[in-house]
Amino acid sequence: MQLHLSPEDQAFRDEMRTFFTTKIPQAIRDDVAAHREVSKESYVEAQRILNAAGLAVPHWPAEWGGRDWTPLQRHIWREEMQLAAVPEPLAFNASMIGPVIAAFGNQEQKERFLPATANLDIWWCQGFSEPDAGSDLASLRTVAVRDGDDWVVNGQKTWTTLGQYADWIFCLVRTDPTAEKKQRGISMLVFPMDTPGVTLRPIELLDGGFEVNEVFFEDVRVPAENLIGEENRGWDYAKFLLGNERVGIARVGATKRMIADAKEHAARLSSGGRPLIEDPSMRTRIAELENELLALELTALRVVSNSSDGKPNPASSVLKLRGSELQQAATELLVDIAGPLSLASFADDDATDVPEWARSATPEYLNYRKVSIYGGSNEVQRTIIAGTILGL
Amino acid sequence: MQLHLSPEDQAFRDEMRTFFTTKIPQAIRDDVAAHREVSKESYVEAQRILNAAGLAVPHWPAEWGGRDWTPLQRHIWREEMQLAAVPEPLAFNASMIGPVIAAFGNQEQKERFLPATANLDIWWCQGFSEPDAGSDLASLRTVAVRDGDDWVVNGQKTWTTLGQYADWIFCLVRTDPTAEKKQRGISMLVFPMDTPGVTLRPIELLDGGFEVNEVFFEDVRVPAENLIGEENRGWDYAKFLLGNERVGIARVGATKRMIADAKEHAARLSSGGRPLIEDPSMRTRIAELENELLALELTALRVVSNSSDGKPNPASSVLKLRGSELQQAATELLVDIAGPLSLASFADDDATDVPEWARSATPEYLNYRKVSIYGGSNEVQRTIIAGTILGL
Amino acid sequence: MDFTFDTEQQALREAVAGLLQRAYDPEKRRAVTKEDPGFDEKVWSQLAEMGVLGLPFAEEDGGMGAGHAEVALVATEVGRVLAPEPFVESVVLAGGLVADVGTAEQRAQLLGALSEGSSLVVFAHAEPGSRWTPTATGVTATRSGDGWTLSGTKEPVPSGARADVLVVSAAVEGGTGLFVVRGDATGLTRDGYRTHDGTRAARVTLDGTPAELLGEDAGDRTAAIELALARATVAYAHEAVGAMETALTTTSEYLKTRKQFGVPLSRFQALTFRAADMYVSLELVRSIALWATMVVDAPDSTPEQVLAAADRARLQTSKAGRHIGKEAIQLHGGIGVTAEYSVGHYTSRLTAIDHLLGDGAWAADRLARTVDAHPYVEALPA
Amino acid sequence: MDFTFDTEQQALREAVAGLLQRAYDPEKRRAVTKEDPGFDEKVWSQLAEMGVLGLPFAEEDGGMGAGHAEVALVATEVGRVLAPEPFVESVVLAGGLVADVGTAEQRAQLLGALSEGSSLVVFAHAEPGSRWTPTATGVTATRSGDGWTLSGTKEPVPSGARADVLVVSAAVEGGTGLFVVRGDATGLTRDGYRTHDGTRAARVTLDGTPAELLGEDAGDRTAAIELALARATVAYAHEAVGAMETALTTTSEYLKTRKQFGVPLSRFQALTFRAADMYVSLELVRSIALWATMVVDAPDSTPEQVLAAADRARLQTSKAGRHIGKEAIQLHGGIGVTAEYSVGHYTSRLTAIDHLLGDGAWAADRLARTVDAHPYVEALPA
Repeated sequence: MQLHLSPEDQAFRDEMRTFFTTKIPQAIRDDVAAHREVSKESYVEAQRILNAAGLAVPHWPAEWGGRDWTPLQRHIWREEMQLAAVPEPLAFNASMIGPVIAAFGNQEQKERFLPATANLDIWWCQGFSEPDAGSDLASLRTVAVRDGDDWVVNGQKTWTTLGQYADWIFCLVRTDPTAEKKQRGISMLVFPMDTPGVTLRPIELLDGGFEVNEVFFEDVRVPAENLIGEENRGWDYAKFLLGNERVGIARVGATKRMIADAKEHAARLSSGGRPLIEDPSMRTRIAELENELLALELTALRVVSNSSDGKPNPASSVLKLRGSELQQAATELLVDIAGPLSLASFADDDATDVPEWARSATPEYLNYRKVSIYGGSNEVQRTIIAGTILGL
Repeated sequence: MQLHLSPEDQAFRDEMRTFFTTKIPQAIRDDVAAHREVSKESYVEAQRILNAAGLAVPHWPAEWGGRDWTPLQRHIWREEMQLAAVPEPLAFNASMIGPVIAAFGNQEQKERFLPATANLDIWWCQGFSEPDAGSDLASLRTVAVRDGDDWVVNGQKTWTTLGQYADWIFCLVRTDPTAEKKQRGISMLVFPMDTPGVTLRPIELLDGGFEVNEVFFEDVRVPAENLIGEENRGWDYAKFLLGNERVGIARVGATKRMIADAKEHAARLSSGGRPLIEDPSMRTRIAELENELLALELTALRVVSNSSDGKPNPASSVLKLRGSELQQAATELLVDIAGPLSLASFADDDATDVPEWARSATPEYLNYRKVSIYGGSNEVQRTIIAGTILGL
Repeated sequence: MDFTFDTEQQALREAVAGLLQRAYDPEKRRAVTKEDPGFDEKVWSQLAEMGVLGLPFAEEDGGMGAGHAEVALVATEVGRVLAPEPFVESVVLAGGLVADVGTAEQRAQLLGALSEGSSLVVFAHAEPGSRWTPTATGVTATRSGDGWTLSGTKEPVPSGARADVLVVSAAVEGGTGLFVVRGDATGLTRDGYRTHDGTRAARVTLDGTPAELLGEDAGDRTAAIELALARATVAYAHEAVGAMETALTTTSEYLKTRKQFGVPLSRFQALTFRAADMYVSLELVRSIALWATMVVDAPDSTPEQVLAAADRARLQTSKAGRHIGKEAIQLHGGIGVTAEYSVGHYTSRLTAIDHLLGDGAWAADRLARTVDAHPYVEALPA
Repeated sequence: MDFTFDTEQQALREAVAGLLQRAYDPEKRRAVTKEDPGFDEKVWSQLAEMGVLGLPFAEEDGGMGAGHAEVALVATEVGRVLAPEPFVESVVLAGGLVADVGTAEQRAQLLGALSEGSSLVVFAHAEPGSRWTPTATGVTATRSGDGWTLSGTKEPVPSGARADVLVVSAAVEGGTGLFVVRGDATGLTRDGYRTHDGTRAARVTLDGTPAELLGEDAGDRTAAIELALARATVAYAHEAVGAMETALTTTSEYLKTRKQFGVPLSRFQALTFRAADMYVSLELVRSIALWATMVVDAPDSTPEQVLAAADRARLQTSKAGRHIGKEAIQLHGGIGVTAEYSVGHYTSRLTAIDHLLGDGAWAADRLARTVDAHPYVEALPA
């Protein structure tokens, strides 16, 4: 038991903090901090700076750009990145398809894809969910039929995040419809988004933004060499990948930043003749939220210190579940601080006296309802906890 | 839509209030208000005073002592009784077996039991739950086998409230073990608690009190005339009875009284140099609880005004569910107001400077965990709402 | 005490429900709210024809002389389909102020035109530096000859760009006064924008803008403003109840029809129990909204009682709206956060209602001030 | 930062767990808590033999010179079986005060005897008119010749009737002093009783009772009392975590084995999801309890940091304890509220812990005072 970071970890933290706050352009970090839409170019620019410094994919195998960090160091890296409002390396690249290819791809695929994936030269998107499947991934209906050297893909995917920016997609497809267990007949294919037969329809979200898409496949021909790993083992790769998805999803640093912002705003707003931050109920609410967040952060630290074997710790379900709840609580706090100002949501800068944070508060709050749904909904996390941990 | 009571209902309310606060001995009402154990004698005395004035069983058929009141009047009657800390007419008599006998008993049974039941000359207890059945009543295993003019009963009941005071028990027993649906083979028998073969074991509860019991039957001979209604239709009677059980279980009046007491105590206690009632968090908590209680009371009033046909309204599940939650919230409030004083729980009057209410706060809080369990647990109520009302 | 509506009221409800349900399904609402003014002028006219826009006003002022029970019925139907017409904002809030404070002439003119649907009147009150207060400080009124001029900024003003007439609160000697400003007044600048719930709001800038005093004298109108805000709060509670009801039925329907793992979602008890809890929240807030309307309508209610009833309705609406709004989305899953599906818009509108006139925490703080003034809250007046 | 215990600590944990689990199952605990003094003197002696009662004291005072990490381990095992021995009350709280404030002689004498198990020392501090304050007003101290006399009432005093020595807080000139009162002192009356969690407390009445000043001088000891209460609060957090863990495993076990409607309760998703939420609460409070212990043990922690860490642990313990305590009973159903079954006693003890030294709302109010002093809470010191 030891409260303090070791001198090495302390130095590591300082190094990360300095890098993130000095090497990533302020304008990009301001966009993230203000919850503005971050452009594709900004994402790419930030990730390339990180990658050049070896900070984009530290959890990958060393030969593909990974670093031999402890779980605690990875945790510090991620938290400091969030605290500094640095756009995180694109999850589809860094946490999903990259590790899958590194673990299950052949040498040719590794060489072809991994450097470009780490550097965001390829922007990947995910083709997992389908309109009638949702959390029940194994029921997917998109099929790939072998025809000569190609797979011919037909079907539909949905919730494809930032698919509009994507160069390539990694896709779960049914390759053996006769498999006894429906999980067994699934394979993982990758292909460019501009392959003939691929069309994309953006879905408007409640905040007026477009970040998810439907993707349709009509006789899309994919060369056989684009199969990742073995045929009909896609389910295993998906599980591997989704395990990674849960890591780092506590997003404590991002929530800390929101709460710190909330306090600043509340100090500047007047309510009943005094700064809102002096309102006792508001103070108590913030104190309780901060305590919950501290408990979550400490739990994340405990989980990383106990997960040396690299396998997803089932306790990481706690992080996803509680992390999403606290992100949502922070967005709700911001809406309540904005109060009547929150109604000025879509005013242009020159048409309003309401500050930007107050205008974006409710759209952000509505948008953040998603964080308890995607990446394994909170219901899925409770199922994992009840089943895997409590044996129920 | 009309906020005010009609002049008749206003007069009715005044009449009830005056009666309850002047005709029931203060000592008995003090015991109820202080959450002391109410003696059997006090229960009997209070109910006989009510019965003499026609206020014990107003919801029964007129010929057996009922009154032709509107649902709103019955509501007022019950709420005023609770507000005045009058022990309510024993539920096993007034709300359970009485209405069943009135509806399904034969004339002889009515004459034999109803007047004595209304006047608490017979103290009834309930023999429904069994150790392995719980909410799944239909799985009961106590059997009654016909032998000449008698039924011979063997088995075990549990959670028999105040069975230690009881003269008679009404009991669900399996009379047809071969029935296709397990609900079909159940009958309702009544018999004296001193019948040979009946033994009772009190169960100590968390608050140190004894209010529930296990009841064992070993070759208990019950005359055939003690079958209520028809053989093998006991399930219907039980459902009828449990529907009644839910009525009036919002217990708004009792909760109001607890909150009013809590405020008085908080005004007398000092915290950080000022009365605890002046603490902003405490005030907000009380305000929110009062609002929830008001919403519940108004919902109860809406339910009574829409339930003229006498059938249990499925919305009464809301009253049971929320009523139990708010009773529990009020007991929790009292514990938190008592604070460190709540540790003096079982001190005798002469061994402590801690006031009685503070000593009883936590035992009461622990005991009140039961109110979301008995009388159809909150899980059962949610099942009813989801199924009957929402069609899920 | 009586929670039921009479046959005339029921008929009104059916007429309004018929009109609004024909006018709006999620698709049509999305189309209407995409374009300015964010609502359907034709629907507004039809509501006027039906007498709905004059409901609470005296007949001599051109209104229907109905009570807030009728207002509540309409607001519920508005909420049920998320009709974007500014019924509460215009009729209840702005109209209510004119009815309470205006001279006979002003009432006849402004309320008559409002009732006919020919003039949209809104209340410009919020200021960027303030938070749910019945007073004005950012806009000041100055006497100018026989009349007045106003200067300062109001924001956000619901439907502020589309409004034909603005009732504007402004700092005057000794308090807050109320003024009438025409949409074409000089020195009036209005920057309109879309709000997250699909309706519209605006920044209203006044710069020496000529204005007419509302009412006879230039005294402090804070009390009148408080009362009008309270009545609007109660009407919003009903609009919210209508919205919550649809959010719940939509969710129940989804649970019944949507399949996962080969069975309908309604087979997952953890989900159906949460729907049951939504129902509990809905019934509780419905009760308190109806009660608050009865308090508003009761002839012997004091302003304090009306204000307290509004705070009680507001607190419960805030809690229930958040609970139901969040759960409706969560139980739907991903589709719940899309703009293409209906349910998230209900959450959006519930969030807007919660923040327009004061949220639940704000109401709780107010109610907390009086907890030791009574042993318990009486639902029925003595 | 390191959350793991070293092998020596693990060995201590196993030894204590072994002893306490042999000593207590629900049946045995019920028997022991039925009779005074409410705990098992033999178990107390065994804990002494194991060195547990001297853990946090310096070796020259007769202790083991261990840290609060070791105290936390023991408290967790105490909580796990609800051992009724007053470990936190005596060793951590009363002993901690003697260690901090006492003279070398007092430390050697009182802590030596406490460590050996030959003298039970408790802190008599609460007063019927006060509420979680570090000061004393109801008992006053008066100089009397070379010594002091105390008068007034302390209540409730945990294990106050059984204690051999009382450390008593009393009002002195300029603040609150600490005094040592022997169990056989004249003018000392102790009325003991059973508390709801099966332990014992007492009213301690002092009437010109001779007392010895704790420490060298008669200055204000409020700061020392606050710090001792904070460390006891952190130890209680661990005791609570142990209790919550058993409450959860007992509940999970019950869900797996208890059948209703022909299937185990664990087939009802609404129940298993609630068990999952209990697990979440447990893991969160466990983290914060461990962290608070690290703050207590860190050599460079300031008193303010220790107090804040204790408040954070207290707030989370209160929330989690209520959540898990209530749900454990509810998920059991009727059997949960009986004294014959174990789980309700866990809820009872959790409720006691929550109210002994300050509950969650009290801690939240204290934490609320400093929310604007930092942008965010740092888990790791800079």
